[in-house]
Amino acid sequence: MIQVENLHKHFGGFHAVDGASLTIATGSITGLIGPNGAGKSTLFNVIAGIYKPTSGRVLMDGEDISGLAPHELFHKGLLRTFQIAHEFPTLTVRENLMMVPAGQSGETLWNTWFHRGRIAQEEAALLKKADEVLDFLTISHLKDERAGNLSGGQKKLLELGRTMMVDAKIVFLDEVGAGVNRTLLNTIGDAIIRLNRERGYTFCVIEHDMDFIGRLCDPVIVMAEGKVLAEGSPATIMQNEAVIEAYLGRGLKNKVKA
Amino acid sequence: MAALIVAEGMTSGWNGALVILNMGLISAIMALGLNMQWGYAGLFNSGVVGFTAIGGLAPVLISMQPTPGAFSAGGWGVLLALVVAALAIAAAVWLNRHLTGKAKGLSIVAVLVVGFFVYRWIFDPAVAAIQAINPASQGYLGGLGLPVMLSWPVGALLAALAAWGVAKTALGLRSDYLAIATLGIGEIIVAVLKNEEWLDRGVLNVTGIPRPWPVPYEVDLQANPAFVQWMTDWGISPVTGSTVLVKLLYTGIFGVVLAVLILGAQLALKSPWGRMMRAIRDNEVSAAAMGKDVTGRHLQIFILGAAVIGLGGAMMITLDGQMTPASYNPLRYTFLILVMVVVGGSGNNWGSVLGGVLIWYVWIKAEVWGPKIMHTITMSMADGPLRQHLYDSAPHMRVIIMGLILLIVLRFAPRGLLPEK
Amino acid sequence: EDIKMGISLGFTGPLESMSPMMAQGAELAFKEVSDSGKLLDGTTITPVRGDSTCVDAAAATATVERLITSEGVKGIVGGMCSGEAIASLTNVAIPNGVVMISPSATSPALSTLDTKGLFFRTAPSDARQGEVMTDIILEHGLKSVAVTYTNNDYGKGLADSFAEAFKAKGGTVTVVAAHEDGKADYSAEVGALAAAGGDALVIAGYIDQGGSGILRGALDSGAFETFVFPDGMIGDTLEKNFGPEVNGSFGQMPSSEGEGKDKFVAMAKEAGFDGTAVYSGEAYDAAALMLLAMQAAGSTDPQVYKDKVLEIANGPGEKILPGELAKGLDLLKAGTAIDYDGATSVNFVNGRENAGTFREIEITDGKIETVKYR
Amino acid sequence: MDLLNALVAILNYVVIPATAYGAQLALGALGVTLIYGILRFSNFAHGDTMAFGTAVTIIVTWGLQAAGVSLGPLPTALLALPFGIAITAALMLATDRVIYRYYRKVHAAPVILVMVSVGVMFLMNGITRLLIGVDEIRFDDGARFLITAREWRDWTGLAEPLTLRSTQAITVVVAAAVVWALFWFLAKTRTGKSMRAFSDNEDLALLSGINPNRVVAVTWIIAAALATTAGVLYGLDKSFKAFNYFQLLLPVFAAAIVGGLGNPLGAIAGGFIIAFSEVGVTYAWKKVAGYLGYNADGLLQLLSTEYKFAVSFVILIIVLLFKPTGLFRGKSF
Amino acid sequence: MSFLDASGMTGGYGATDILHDCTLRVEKGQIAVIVGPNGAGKSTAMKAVFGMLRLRAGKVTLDGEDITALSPQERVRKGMGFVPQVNNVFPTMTVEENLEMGAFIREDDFTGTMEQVFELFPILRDKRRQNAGELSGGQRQQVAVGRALMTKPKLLMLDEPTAGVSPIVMDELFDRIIEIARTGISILMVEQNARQALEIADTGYVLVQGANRYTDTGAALMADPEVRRTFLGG
Ligand SMILES: Nc1ncnc2c1ncn2[C@@H]1O[C@H](COP(=O)(O)OP(=O)(O)OP(=O)(O)O)[C@@H](O)[C@H]1O
Ligand SMILES: Nc1ncnc2c1ncn2[C@@H]1O[C@H](COP(=O)(O)OP(=O)(O)OP(=O)(O)O)[C@@H](O)[C@H]1O
Ligand SMILES: CC(C)C[C@H](N)C(=O)O
Ligand SMILES: [Mg+2]
Ligand SMILES: [Mg+2]
Repeated sequence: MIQVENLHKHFGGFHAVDGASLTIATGSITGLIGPNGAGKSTLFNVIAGIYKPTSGRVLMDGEDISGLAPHELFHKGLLRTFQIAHEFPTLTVRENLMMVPAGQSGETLWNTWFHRGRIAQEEAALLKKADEVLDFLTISHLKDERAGNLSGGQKKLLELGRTMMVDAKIVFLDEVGAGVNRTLLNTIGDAIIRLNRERGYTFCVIEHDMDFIGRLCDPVIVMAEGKVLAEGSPATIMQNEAVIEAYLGRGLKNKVKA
Repeated sequence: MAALIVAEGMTSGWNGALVILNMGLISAIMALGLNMQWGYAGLFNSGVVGFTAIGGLAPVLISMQPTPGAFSAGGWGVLLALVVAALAIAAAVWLNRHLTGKAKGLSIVAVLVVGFFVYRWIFDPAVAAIQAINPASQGYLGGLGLPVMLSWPVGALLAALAAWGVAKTALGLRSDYLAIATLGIGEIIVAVLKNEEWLDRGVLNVTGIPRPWPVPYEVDLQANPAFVQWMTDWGISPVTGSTVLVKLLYTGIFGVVLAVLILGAQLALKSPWGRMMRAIRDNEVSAAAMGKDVTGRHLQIFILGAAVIGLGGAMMITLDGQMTPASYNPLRYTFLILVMVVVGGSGNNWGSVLGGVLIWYVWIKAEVWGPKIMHTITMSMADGPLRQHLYDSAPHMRVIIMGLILLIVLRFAPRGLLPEK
Repeated sequence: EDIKMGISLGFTGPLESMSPMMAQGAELAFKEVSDSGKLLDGTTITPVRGDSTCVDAAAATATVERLITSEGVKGIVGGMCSGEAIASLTNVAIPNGVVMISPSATSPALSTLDTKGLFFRTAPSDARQGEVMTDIILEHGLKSVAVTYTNNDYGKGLADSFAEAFKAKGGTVTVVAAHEDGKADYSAEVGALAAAGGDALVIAGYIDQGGSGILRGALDSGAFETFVFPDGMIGDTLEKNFGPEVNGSFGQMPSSEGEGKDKFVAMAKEAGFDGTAVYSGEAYDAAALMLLAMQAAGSTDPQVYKDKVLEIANGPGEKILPGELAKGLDLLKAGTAIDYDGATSVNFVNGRENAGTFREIEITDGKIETVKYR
Repeated sequence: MDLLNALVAILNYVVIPATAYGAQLALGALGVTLIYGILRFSNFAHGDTMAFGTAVTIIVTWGLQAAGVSLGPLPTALLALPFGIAITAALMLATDRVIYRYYRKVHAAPVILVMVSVGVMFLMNGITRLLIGVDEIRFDDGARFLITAREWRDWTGLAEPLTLRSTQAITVVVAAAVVWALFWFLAKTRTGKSMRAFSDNEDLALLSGINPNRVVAVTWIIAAALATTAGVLYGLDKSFKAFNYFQLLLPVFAAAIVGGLGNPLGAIAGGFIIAFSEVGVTYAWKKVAGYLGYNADGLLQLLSTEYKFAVSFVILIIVLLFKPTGLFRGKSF
Repeated sequence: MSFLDASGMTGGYGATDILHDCTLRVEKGQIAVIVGPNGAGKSTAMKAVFGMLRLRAGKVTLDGEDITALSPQERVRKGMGFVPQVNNVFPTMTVEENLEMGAFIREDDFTGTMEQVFELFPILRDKRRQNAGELSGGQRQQVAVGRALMTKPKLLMLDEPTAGVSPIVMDELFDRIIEIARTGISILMVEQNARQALEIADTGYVLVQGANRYTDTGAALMADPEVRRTFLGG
């Protein structure tokens, strides 16, 4: 699905991503972990077209997509969520979903004036779909709420929901778990798994919660200092000395506090 | 709103009331245009004055009689020069795209400099030739002698073209940078209209712009016995009758145009297009991530808004019957329109209409109220230089009133008199 | 019957210091006639002032619109400055068929404009002033000059016609550059003028406006020592702010000498204002002409009396001077022709404007001194 | 070939005026940049603040002159300046109290604050005119020149005149002093640092025990001081006319943005860049070229003076296209 | 009487209340942890305790003194330190300056305290000259905590200090927090990594819809199956 070849992203002198190469297999839920500052989000931002790579290529199904604009990538079925939720605060939750699908004929001015009928039909269809998604995410009761008033976790759910409005090929999730209540996180986890199974989405997930990674992801890729440090099944990764050194650590030194 | 105008008519004569109403309608159209940019998309355009002015150029170019011999004298030269300029810029842009490193900078500069001198070399003599033709009353290319109504869409088009240029350079910028950039662009457009005599006689003003089709001239009406008879039957003096009738006709035309614009705007706003626009305004980054072509849409709405403003500009010049570039000042044509949008309720088309007429009414009446207010203020004071001074400076109450209105609305009805929903 | 007559002058704006004396001039004539009670068996006149701002054509149009449509004036003395005058004339006066006689709008444009016979002016065209200025300069033995003008049609018109005349008589004009009124800083403009060079600098501007700025800048940077001042620059502001600094500089303005002028000045003194002020006499004549024309036509309807203005102005018949309006009215009533001469020895050329005589002035020890009339 | 005269010509018509003008712009831009950096919005009212400050100073100056006070060769206005600053600062603080403060409380979007500042602009615009009218006012007294054209000619016998107005010299000196003081304040003093902290992260500043109201107040006071000083210097050097100060908005902002909004150093650099290009581009190089032995028949003027202000704007655009955050990296949120 | 006693807090941002009679207490030198679903009002409660939110009812006392009416700055002077959930550093100021700002209210010489902070978070010593904005998530959190410590607080409040922080850094942070507590500083923190947090907590509060649902020792809460299922993710 996605191939990253020797990718570099430099900020001034600083090498945030420093020659990373990795592959995300079609149909997989690939985990991306690594120390803070390893370059995970930056890598995401490069793949998703927010940043232009300093050098290196990104391939999607063999086609070079490096440096394409975000909306172009979207049309290729590449979606992403953000480490900090990016909802549309003044739109209702439902509108947040309905605005997602591309190529709505109601988005060209001409049609808004001369093809009201067609628009009406499409809208009806969208509405139905949106409500399905809301049910799926178990937040139907919020559908007419202004998205701005949701709390952190609910926004994360909404972000996920937006990816369900279109038939995405691959979805990048940046730290869905951060600041999300663990029980809710499990719900999200289930949602991801179902999307992967039922709709065949490919996922790439950044997360620091190893339980979550362990439950969802195979394989897991570990980044450190902008490079790929290790790759493998969760089990093997958790045994990997280098990874433990750089990332996992050995738990609390003083378990019981005197 | 209507009540206001009627009251005005009752108290200080229908002529006056209609004058206010007509200009109010035009203001409403301009406000509508700005609302598209600021209200729908959150683009802060502080160059309204420029788009108004360039729209106002259209009636001159379309409806004035061509100046005999002007074209053969220098018209072609001017056009050629402009083409050269365009080519030079295009070339520069191309180089900017396709070159890198030192070569880039140097070659671009080279192209521009050479282009500039060639341009001046062709341009200057041509202009001199044109302005030599009967400078007292012509000295410019003149127009095409077509019906003035045609110039309205053309005005919109001109403004749209200008907007396109602006957008290409400045739309990338952050909101308040854009504000400054457009502020400058507005000034520049006005400066051009003031100084390029070959185009519109600059500060010499173009007067006697013909009226649109159904609108007659007062004199002809007064000279027309049938009309005089008709009026006297009604017991109205022909002079009053004719002047009022003319203004009413304008009111009608403007009303129709406004109605059409509103309809279009509403349809657009109440549809996925409007939803998308709000989304973009809310959060550009994720709108882009959701596959919306943010820059493209900004370009679209900016041009559209500018076009509407330009249309308003053209209509205004038609109403005035004259083009006087010196009278375009930002306070009146940029910030006043801004006040109209904000007060009316940004994002809401009806808001712009309300704001347009209302604020224009206040702006006009402020001239009268100013002295009154001053009078009441200074009543208690002893006669003296201070009181006199305050009294003389009463006209400035106008701006103060505007400022107060804007601030009060922003504070207590931040979303305007008719909020977005 | 009582009729209203309009006075549309720039009471605010770049020439606000000039307009009061002009208005008083016009009102003097109106009063004189009213008091005589001889106009169309006892018609009295109420003058109505309006502010034409001198620069804002739109504002002027609005003002004249008011004078005509809501005040219903029968004729207007004004506009003051050419641009504004043309605008209000073509947009309001002509459509409504009201006569306008301007005391001071001097742009050549007004000589050729199609005005349906509704417009006249008691001031001469700048085309003429251009020639006069040329002669004066050449007589001072200056061969090359730089010209700057206030960027409106008065300035432009004057500058152009002067440049033309000056070249025709063999002088060289190093540059003709505009300056915008109301800027804070003219160093760039002065720099350009200095670069072009010349024996003297002609400033076709307004003394209460950019004209001062340019003059100040040129003096400070030592770019020029001699200056030439047309009508817009000659006022007490010049003496007050510059005085000795511009000793030896010279200029000219429309103004006439002789019995008529003296009479007017005396009357003005009576009425408590300075009759020698620029365009004040012209205003008196403008007002007088309209009233006399009414008498001749036996009607206050502009459409009717407009045709009489010319014959009143150019004779033949008995000469009428300021203060003799009553006499003039009587004669007209009796059907005898008159030739109104007024304060500015009125004599209209090409059907609408005063041939005009000019007063040549020179600055000596900080004062504006009359050299001679021409 | 006459290098000396050429040099003097350039000095007289380009370097000297541009330097003075640049200093004035720099001060204005500093004010804008400061407000942007710390209160995070582009203050459209700054031009009119300059106008107001100057108007007050002028009135005080008149008072002093009437009272017969004077600084000898120096313009009395300098003596009046502190009063002008004080009153302007007071007005700024009042404005903040009644108007801006609310929007800070509700964390309004920057562009809303810009809109608000437009409202304030209208107000001050009117108030200034009420205060002192619309006419042009010259209020420089004392010695007008350090070097006059005639003296210069007599000394040097050069064909080209050179004049140095005392106001120009004063402008540069005062500006330099003010800038130095400001930088010292921001970099060294605790208040200065707390202001930077506040501009970085308002809420956190709060949590560190920094009193936001104090920071804001200090900001407005400094801004008022800068605006008034800039305005007075500009007025001394040229002349006071309310409307011109509104028009100063463009070059001032151009300067601030070119340098990088929020970056004091940038503001100063920007000021001089704008000033020099404005004067340089519209200067007619004919004479200079002549001295250098090339006699042109044209004026050798790149751009006619009518388009002077366009220069600042064009530079603005160019810089933004290639360096979106300005020459010296400014704040970019 | 507890060192910090915030009892019966009721209030919100606008018309609607977020907090309903919510009570939080911390003993001297102990660690109290708040957990709960998203949108429960945890951050709001913290803000309330710190006086960044107008309370309609309830009172806050610190060390027996009523501070309900005090402004945040004043509370800082009373010895409270707060590390917010998001943007909790001065991005364009160096690490060192960030710490200085932390000590803003201190008139005395604070180099000693800064040394202690560097002892606590050695990475910061290396990065002292670097702008905080250029640090990654975890490093920032350390700067943030360090900043709060500079005021020599008697009570340290942390809102999700480990959000988005790698496991190793998280353990690191928790270790530090324990050490801090040992120096006699009371700690009140919100956590979503509830298990680890409750492990080191003396007291645990479970907040739901702005009200206390469960209150007990960390260990006890961990043991309660109901709590585990609904809030700790099984
Ligand atoms: N815009 C930027 N300018 C300068 N440096 C940056 C920028 N963005 C990121 N960096 C640096 O790049 C490095 C990688 O940042 P990134 O956000 O990718 O880390 P990460 O792997 O996502 O860490 P975390 O798990 O904390 O999110 C960090 O050291 C950060 O300081
Ligand atoms: N500034 C605000 N204005 C209005 N409502 C707000 C604001 N901040 C939060 N809320 C609302 O208050 C409620 C509690 O928010 P709070 O941030 O305290 O939840 P939380 O427990 O911290 O959730 P999380 O674990 O996601 O941080 C939520 O419903 C949220 O929508
Ligand atoms: C009053 C005069 C200076 C007016 C000038 N003659 C003009 O036509 O504009
Ligand atoms: Mg990240
Ligand atoms: Mg929270």
